[in-house]
Amino acid sequence: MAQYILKRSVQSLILLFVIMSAVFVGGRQIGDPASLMLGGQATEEQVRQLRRSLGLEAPLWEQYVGFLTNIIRGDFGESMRYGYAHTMTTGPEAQGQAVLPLVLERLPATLSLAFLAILLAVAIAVPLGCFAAMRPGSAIDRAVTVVSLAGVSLVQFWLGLMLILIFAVQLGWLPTSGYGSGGLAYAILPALTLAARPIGRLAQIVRSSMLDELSKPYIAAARAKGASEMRLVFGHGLKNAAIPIMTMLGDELANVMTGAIVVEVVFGWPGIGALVVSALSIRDLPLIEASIFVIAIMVILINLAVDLSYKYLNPKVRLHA
Amino acid sequence: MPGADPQENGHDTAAPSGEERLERVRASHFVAALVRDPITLISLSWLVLVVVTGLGAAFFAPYDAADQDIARRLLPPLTHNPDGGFHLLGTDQNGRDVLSMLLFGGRVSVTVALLGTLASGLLGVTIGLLAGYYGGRFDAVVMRIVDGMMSIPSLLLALFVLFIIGGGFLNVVLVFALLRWMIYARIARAQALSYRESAFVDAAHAIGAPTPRILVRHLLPNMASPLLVLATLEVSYLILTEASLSFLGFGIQRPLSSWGLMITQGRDYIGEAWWLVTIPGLIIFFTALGLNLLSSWARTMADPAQRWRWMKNKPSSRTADSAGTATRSTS
Amino acid sequence: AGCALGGHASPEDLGAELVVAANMEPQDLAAQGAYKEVNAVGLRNVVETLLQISPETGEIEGVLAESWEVVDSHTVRLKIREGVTFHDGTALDAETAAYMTEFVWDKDNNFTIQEYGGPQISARAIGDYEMEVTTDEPDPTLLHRLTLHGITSRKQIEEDASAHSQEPIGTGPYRFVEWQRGSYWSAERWDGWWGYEADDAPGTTEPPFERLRFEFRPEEGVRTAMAKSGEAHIAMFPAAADCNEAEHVNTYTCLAGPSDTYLYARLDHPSAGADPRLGDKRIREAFFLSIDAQSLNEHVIEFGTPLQGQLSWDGVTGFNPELDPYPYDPDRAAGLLGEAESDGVDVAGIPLEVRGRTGATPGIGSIVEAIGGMVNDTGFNAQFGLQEPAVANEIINTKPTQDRAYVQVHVRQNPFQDLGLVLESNYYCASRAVVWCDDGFDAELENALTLSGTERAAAFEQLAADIHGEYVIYPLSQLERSYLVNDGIADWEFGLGHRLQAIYMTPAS
Amino acid sequence: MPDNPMDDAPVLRVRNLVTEYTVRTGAGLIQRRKPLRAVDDVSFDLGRGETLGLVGESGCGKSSLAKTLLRLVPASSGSITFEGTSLTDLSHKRMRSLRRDIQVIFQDPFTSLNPRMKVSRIISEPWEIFPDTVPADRREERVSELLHQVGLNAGDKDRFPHQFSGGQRQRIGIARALAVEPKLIVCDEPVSALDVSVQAQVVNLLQDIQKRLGLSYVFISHDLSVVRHIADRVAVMYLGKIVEIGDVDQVYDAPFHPYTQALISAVPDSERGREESTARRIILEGDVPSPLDPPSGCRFRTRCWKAVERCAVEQPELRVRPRTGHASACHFAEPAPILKGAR
Amino acid sequence: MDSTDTHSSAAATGRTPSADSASAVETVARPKPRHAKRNEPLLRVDGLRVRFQSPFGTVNAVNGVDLTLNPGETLGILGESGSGKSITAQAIMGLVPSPPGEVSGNGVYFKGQNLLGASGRKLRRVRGKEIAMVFQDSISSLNPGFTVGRQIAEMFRLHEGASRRESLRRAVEMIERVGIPSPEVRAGHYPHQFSGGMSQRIMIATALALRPAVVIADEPTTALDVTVQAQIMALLKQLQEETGMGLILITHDLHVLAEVADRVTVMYAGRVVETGTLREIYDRPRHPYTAGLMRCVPGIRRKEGSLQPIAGQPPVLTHIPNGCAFHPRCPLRVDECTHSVPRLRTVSSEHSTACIRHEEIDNAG
Ligand SMILES: Nc1ncnc2c1ncn2[C@@H]1O[C@H](COP(=O)(O)OP(=O)(O)OP(=O)(O)O)[C@@H](O)[C@H]1O
Ligand SMILES: Nc1ncnc2c1ncn2[C@@H]1O[C@H](COP(=O)(O)OP(=O)(O)OP(=O)(O)O)[C@@H](O)[C@H]1O
Ligand SMILES: [Mg+2]
Ligand SMILES: [Mg+2]
Ligand code: NI
Repeated sequence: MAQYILKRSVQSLILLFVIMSAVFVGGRQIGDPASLMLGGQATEEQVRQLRRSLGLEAPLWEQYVGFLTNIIRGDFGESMRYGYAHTMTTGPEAQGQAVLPLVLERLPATLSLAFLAILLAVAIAVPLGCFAAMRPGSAIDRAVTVVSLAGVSLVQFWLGLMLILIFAVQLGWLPTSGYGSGGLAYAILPALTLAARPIGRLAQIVRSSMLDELSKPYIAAARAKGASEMRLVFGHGLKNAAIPIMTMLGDELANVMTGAIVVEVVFGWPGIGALVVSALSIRDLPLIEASIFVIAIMVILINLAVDLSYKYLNPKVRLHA
Repeated sequence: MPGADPQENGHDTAAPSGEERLERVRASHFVAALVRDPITLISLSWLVLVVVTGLGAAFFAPYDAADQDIARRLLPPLTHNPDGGFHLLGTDQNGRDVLSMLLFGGRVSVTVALLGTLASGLLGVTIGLLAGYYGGRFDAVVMRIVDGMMSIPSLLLALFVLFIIGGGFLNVVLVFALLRWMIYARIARAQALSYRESAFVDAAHAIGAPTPRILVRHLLPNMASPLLVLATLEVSYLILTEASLSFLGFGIQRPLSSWGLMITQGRDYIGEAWWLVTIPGLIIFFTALGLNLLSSWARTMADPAQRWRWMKNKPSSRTADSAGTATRSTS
Repeated sequence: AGCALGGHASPEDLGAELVVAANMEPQDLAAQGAYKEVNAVGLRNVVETLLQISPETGEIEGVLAESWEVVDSHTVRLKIREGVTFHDGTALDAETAAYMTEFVWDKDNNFTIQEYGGPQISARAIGDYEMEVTTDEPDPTLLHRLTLHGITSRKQIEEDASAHSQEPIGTGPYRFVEWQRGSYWSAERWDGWWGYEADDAPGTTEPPFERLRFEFRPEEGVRTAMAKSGEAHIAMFPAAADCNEAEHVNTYTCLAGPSDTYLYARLDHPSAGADPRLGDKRIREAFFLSIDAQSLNEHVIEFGTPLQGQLSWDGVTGFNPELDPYPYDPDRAAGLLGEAESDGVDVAGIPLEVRGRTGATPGIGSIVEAIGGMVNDTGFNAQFGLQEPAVANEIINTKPTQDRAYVQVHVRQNPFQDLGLVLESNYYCASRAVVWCDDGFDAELENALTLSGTERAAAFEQLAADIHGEYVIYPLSQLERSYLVNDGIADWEFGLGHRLQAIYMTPAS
Repeated sequence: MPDNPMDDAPVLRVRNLVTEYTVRTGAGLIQRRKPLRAVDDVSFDLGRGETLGLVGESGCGKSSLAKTLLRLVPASSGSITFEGTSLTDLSHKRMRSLRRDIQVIFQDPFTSLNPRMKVSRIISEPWEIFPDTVPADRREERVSELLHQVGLNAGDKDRFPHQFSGGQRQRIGIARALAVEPKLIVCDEPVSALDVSVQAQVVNLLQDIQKRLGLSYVFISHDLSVVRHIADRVAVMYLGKIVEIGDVDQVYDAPFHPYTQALISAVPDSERGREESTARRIILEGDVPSPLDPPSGCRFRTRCWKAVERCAVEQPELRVRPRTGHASACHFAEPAPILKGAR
Repeated sequence: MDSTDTHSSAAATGRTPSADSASAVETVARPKPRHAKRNEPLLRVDGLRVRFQSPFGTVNAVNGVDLTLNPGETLGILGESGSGKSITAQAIMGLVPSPPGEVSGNGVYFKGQNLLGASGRKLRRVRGKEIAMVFQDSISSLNPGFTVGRQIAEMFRLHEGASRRESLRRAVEMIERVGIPSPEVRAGHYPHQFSGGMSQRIMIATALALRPAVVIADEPTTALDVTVQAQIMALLKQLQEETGMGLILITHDLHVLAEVADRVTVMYAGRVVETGTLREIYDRPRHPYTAGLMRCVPGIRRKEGSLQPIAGQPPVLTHIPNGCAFHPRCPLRVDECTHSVPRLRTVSSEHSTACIRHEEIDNAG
């Protein structure tokens, strides 16, 4: 087990390394960070000085090595947006804001939204899918199919706007947007927007994998033992059907983390997604790099968790060394 | 044993009557299924409509979509403009005819998605096919890459790449190809892997068929239907993704238009001109839903066990438990 | 108040907290940020300036400076108000005021405030509560420049400089509480404010709300929704239709008023390095003739007054009443282009791009597209659309090259009501964002900038007239800004500066 | 009755053939590679016109042996000589043309035909690959001939495999194999998936074709009765090894190897009285060990009632009895007439 | 996949359960009062029909099947693939999926009670407890997600409401009883850790857990090798002797039936074509289909000169020929065969057949 985690961690580190290398290469293509950082007013001399202090004058490979070692130290440099007013203060306090804390500060908002969305999706989609699978071809089944397909056919930001107009403005049931004081009411609409797609995909997967399971001989055997339909579905089928469901959940959780980019912008939710968008719009490279890094790590951790859940769900996959 | 067997081979008389009839059912049952399944029929009709009007946008559109006239901006649907022209779906913030924009924008949205699907599909299928068939180191490396890329959320990756190379039609297609090939590669590989072991491929080897022939003539046709089902899904996904990218400013750029761009730009007028956001949003929704329904239907039809369910008009709600309550006939 | 779930506000709650739906998140809340409300929304509630332009009268008045005296063209002396303390308890004296003034204007610090240019400022205390500000060159706008920046705690800068841009410690009626990144920043009423005692304090002596909260909502529709649902008392920059709709609603109204911000289109000119074909006057004139500023203002620029052929309006030093607006004549434009084409100019080959910058201006996308459409209608072949701020900024801040024919639809502020800065940033050869460049013009401009009073006005008027016929900058509109405002606020003075200051708001009783 | 092989030179000569797969163990996540010997040191000869039956329990390596003979999987060591040509070290190119001589019929008639090809394409595909075999203008005719030969109609050639029943599909498979006029056909359980009433049709067809064309068969089946019926000689495999080989009647009537004895005794037999069959039955304990980890010494010793210590140490040789050519690999081989003593 | 230890431990120990363990089970299992009516067989199926709706038409899987099973008896059902054997068994237990299946008929009487049309709850009480089933594909008939012990224990929990520990303990006993060594350990294993033969033993243990009156074994050995098949058949027979249950054994292998069945019913295209005692059917088949089967299946004893196949193919169930379903393949066909479905007619007291020309069949077979 420990060895498995170790092995997976090494794989993940390699993946992270590749991603960050790509980010490095990509990042060098977008122009001179120094003059971007300094804006229109700076003099040539100031630009040169900043380039030197950012290490941009060094040969590329040296920059690359420096970039990676800085990552290892958790140092992604300073934001060009936050604390921008301070970049050029001479003297020892001449620091902008380190970006990693800026990103990490946003993490709870994004994570809570993502998990809430997934929770919502599971709570809605699993029963839907199961009931559809119990009566294939029935009206319920067709309704579930259409509804779940509708869930994956929506433009996210459009849905968000519509939900605001309906539930916040017209009906006045929920706040339009914002983080509130972290109150649940504020999270419902964004989480719902975010959950639409996972609900759809999950319901379909649950339905088809449950249908698969229900047609397997062991279900017939359990029925022959005298088990009730509910027991067949929730007692026997669900655990086996859960393997594809888990895979897809991990997948969706990762997607939800990025779907948050759009949703957070619409709802003014202070997560990493909104941060990425503003960082992109002002080309705040260090902030972008750190955000990608943090999201990548989150996704990798999620995938690892999903893999570990196999062990519990699928006795055939043994994780012994 | 009586000398004369009734038939030398059973095929001639007994089986064919049944079989031949079976055949006739099969040939027509897709059509029949379609006709009997209104939802899918409507989806299909809608998609045909979208594609036809999109391709023939220049012919169908009542106005030139690029034709602006700020004096007649934000006219609601079903109104006439001062010159007497009629706007079925109203005009936008720059006085362009929304219907015409939808047609031209639809062409762009659908083409981007189709090209993206085609490009990623070709790339992915080729790689997946080779990996699955040859296996070994190549396969291992490819699958590592696929796993790696799959675990990077695609929208983020798309944003980053477009951030570097800039938005626009071709770049978006390029990004789609780069981002989605793994999906096809996975399926193609799995399929190739299973067919590689199958007896008919062995048989093809046994008659001396060279590998390229086996890949193209034997494997590919058999992989077609799951890949097509997937591609249909992907088209809908890419239409939606394009909309999200446009929303974030990295999608299609003016003067081209796309449905996503229309919502994106129209959303600032949501209070005064609901139609600018609602209509393209619904159009995307229906198109994506249509594609999804079609793909779901195709998948169902490809699975003989499920096929009949969709064809029945009267779904029964009985479960296995109540099977016993079926009618009891007296003889 | 009735709804348990949402944070719904209503007039009754208003005494407690003012919620503002702002259109963007500040980049920083540093003292220097006090100059631009759009980037550091609400900051002036916490941080005060030495001087300010009164929202009520439009005149310069004292805030932390009780009085001032212009000694000469280089020097101003200010009497700092006594008994003012910062939110951290330290006292304000001339020493601190001088230190902060130098800190903000220090060229090495390269704060964004430098976009107001001008000669280097230095400041020193000449008594406990008396300071002297000098510039190394004559600067008639010096007093105006002193209205831009805030004075914050020196102690904070000395202890933790980076905190100063995140958690401002000022002297204002509200004390900074927290800045929830990506979401809001908030402040609470501070009982130690000097204004309670001073009868010459700006605005009311009674800050009307317990707390202030500035929620960041880049989506216009969401801001409006917040006003409608009562979640926000003030929603910034709604669309025109939402503003009109407010007349029929009795929970909020729409307040709108002119600002010191103007919208214009700037064309690249070969004199600054751009595509030589743009040097052909016919082409430039044709471009100008293609634009129907009148109907743009009427239909597309939802809140704006057309500008009279120059980047200023009545009241700005240097406004030239003689100048006519550029006419709209697409036929002539087409004719000119045809002429140029028959002379061998490849009009369609000019890589013309009409761009706007996302974010700042409501309806900018529509405006840019409308202009793009208009010029293309007369025979140009322009690409048009929006760009991210960083991209757009980088383009206009770099000198054009020969393959560039870039038109930016841009907004600027003119807080001094003085044409000098406008002329300097657009037409002065050494300026980064220069569009047009001429040595003779430079010399005259340099001279004019040192002048003051009517001389200055006359010189600027002349320069404005000179540039008028060059067809480089098309002035489009003096923008208005508008707000959906909860009925709980009876009155609000925002002047041209449009600052969201609680002390200028009067709650309904 | 098939005639005895007239030619002394064997068509196929297999010597010390070994086939190893590399398998990954520890399903899914952590995997390690291990060699799996599916065919272990197998030797036999096959004469012209002769049928060699190959029997054994599931997983004992019958199909692997067949695939190795067809070079669908590479041999790890040993040699396969077909009419004097060594197949094991033939270039891919040469092998491809030689493939025409050795054909194959598979067990599952539902997967061995490409579902997307019409019958005529399936049968004529080899001619597309080797255009000189049958000229283009004769192909149509030849397809009809072949279909007729296997008892189908010429009219069937434009149909797809799924339109046929199992027995008919198997006939198509046979027609495909015959299309290249092979000298040897490897039949891997050709009748196992068929209905019992149809099974006999196919068996008869195979015998019929052999008689007419003088083919040799390697006939794999786990149905001992069918093998007895069709084969001239039979080889019994256990865990990748041939444990007994010899003339069909000799092996069935007087098996030497304990495994063969148990195998034959386990076959239910309707002719025998119930009590008698139960009494004589040798019931083996347990299951076949994993080929990944075969027992030392004699592979069968874990289930053998005769096993002693020696069996765990010493691998028994396949000893050929003089005159009969009947060979078995057991230290304690002695014939036991399992089927004798019936009514 | 399979761990090696499965094999070695299984191979190391004997297959017969020890005498004391068998008696231990005896004391645990409560004796049940059997109130079957006199002359009423344990199980009687009367005119059972099952149809499936499919896009290709109605699949007539079972078309009026009559069966009887007496206590302690073994009834063999013989038929080719698709002849409706499994569906018949499923219909008896009320397990035919509906839709698409539709079950009808005069009744399925278990100890006098009609199960056809009984409520789901009533059926569930019978299933497993009174009538148990052993399936062909034993590995996939076990839930891969739970230990086998838990799956056997489920029987006690479902029907007797036994506690988790108690039911598990009894499950271990059952495992021991079907001859699996070290039952405590094996109870904690997952199905994939068992071989085919082992998992079939587990299935048998599950079926017999509550000492049902009837066990239906649907091709219990088809998927197994002959040597393992022999083990399983021996086990079934032994357990039947111990418990006195009625056994319905479904198979397509007539040799297998010959060794265990008391009576045999032959099915073709969803109908019973012949039924009678084992020796009657095997020695004097009175239906051309049965007779054909006997002739076309080679025996292991000697080399047949040439097999005599039955011509043609079994019918497609959507289009069963009119009249006798076998007539297109029948050498004795006369005109009448194509019109009317022949009913079962008695040949002797223990033998009936559905052929109008049964007297003309020579019984040389
Ligand atoms: N491609 C392969 N890779 C790894 N192992 C394999 C492969 N094919 C077969 N094996 C293993 O080799 C052994 C022999 O398999 P083979 O298919 O030859 O047996 P068989 O005698 O034909 O069995 P059956 O009667 O079930 O067809 C088995 O243990 C099987 O698991
Ligand atoms: N759900 C279903 N829908 C349609 N047809 C079905 C369904 N289930 C079974 N059938 C059909 O019913 C017929 C009888 O099936 P059944 O399983 O009883 O055959 P069997 O005699 O058990 O055959 P085998 O020996 O192959 O197990 C088959 O032709 C089968 O195709
Ligand atoms: Mg095999
Ligand atoms: Mg069956
Ligand atoms: Ni036919």
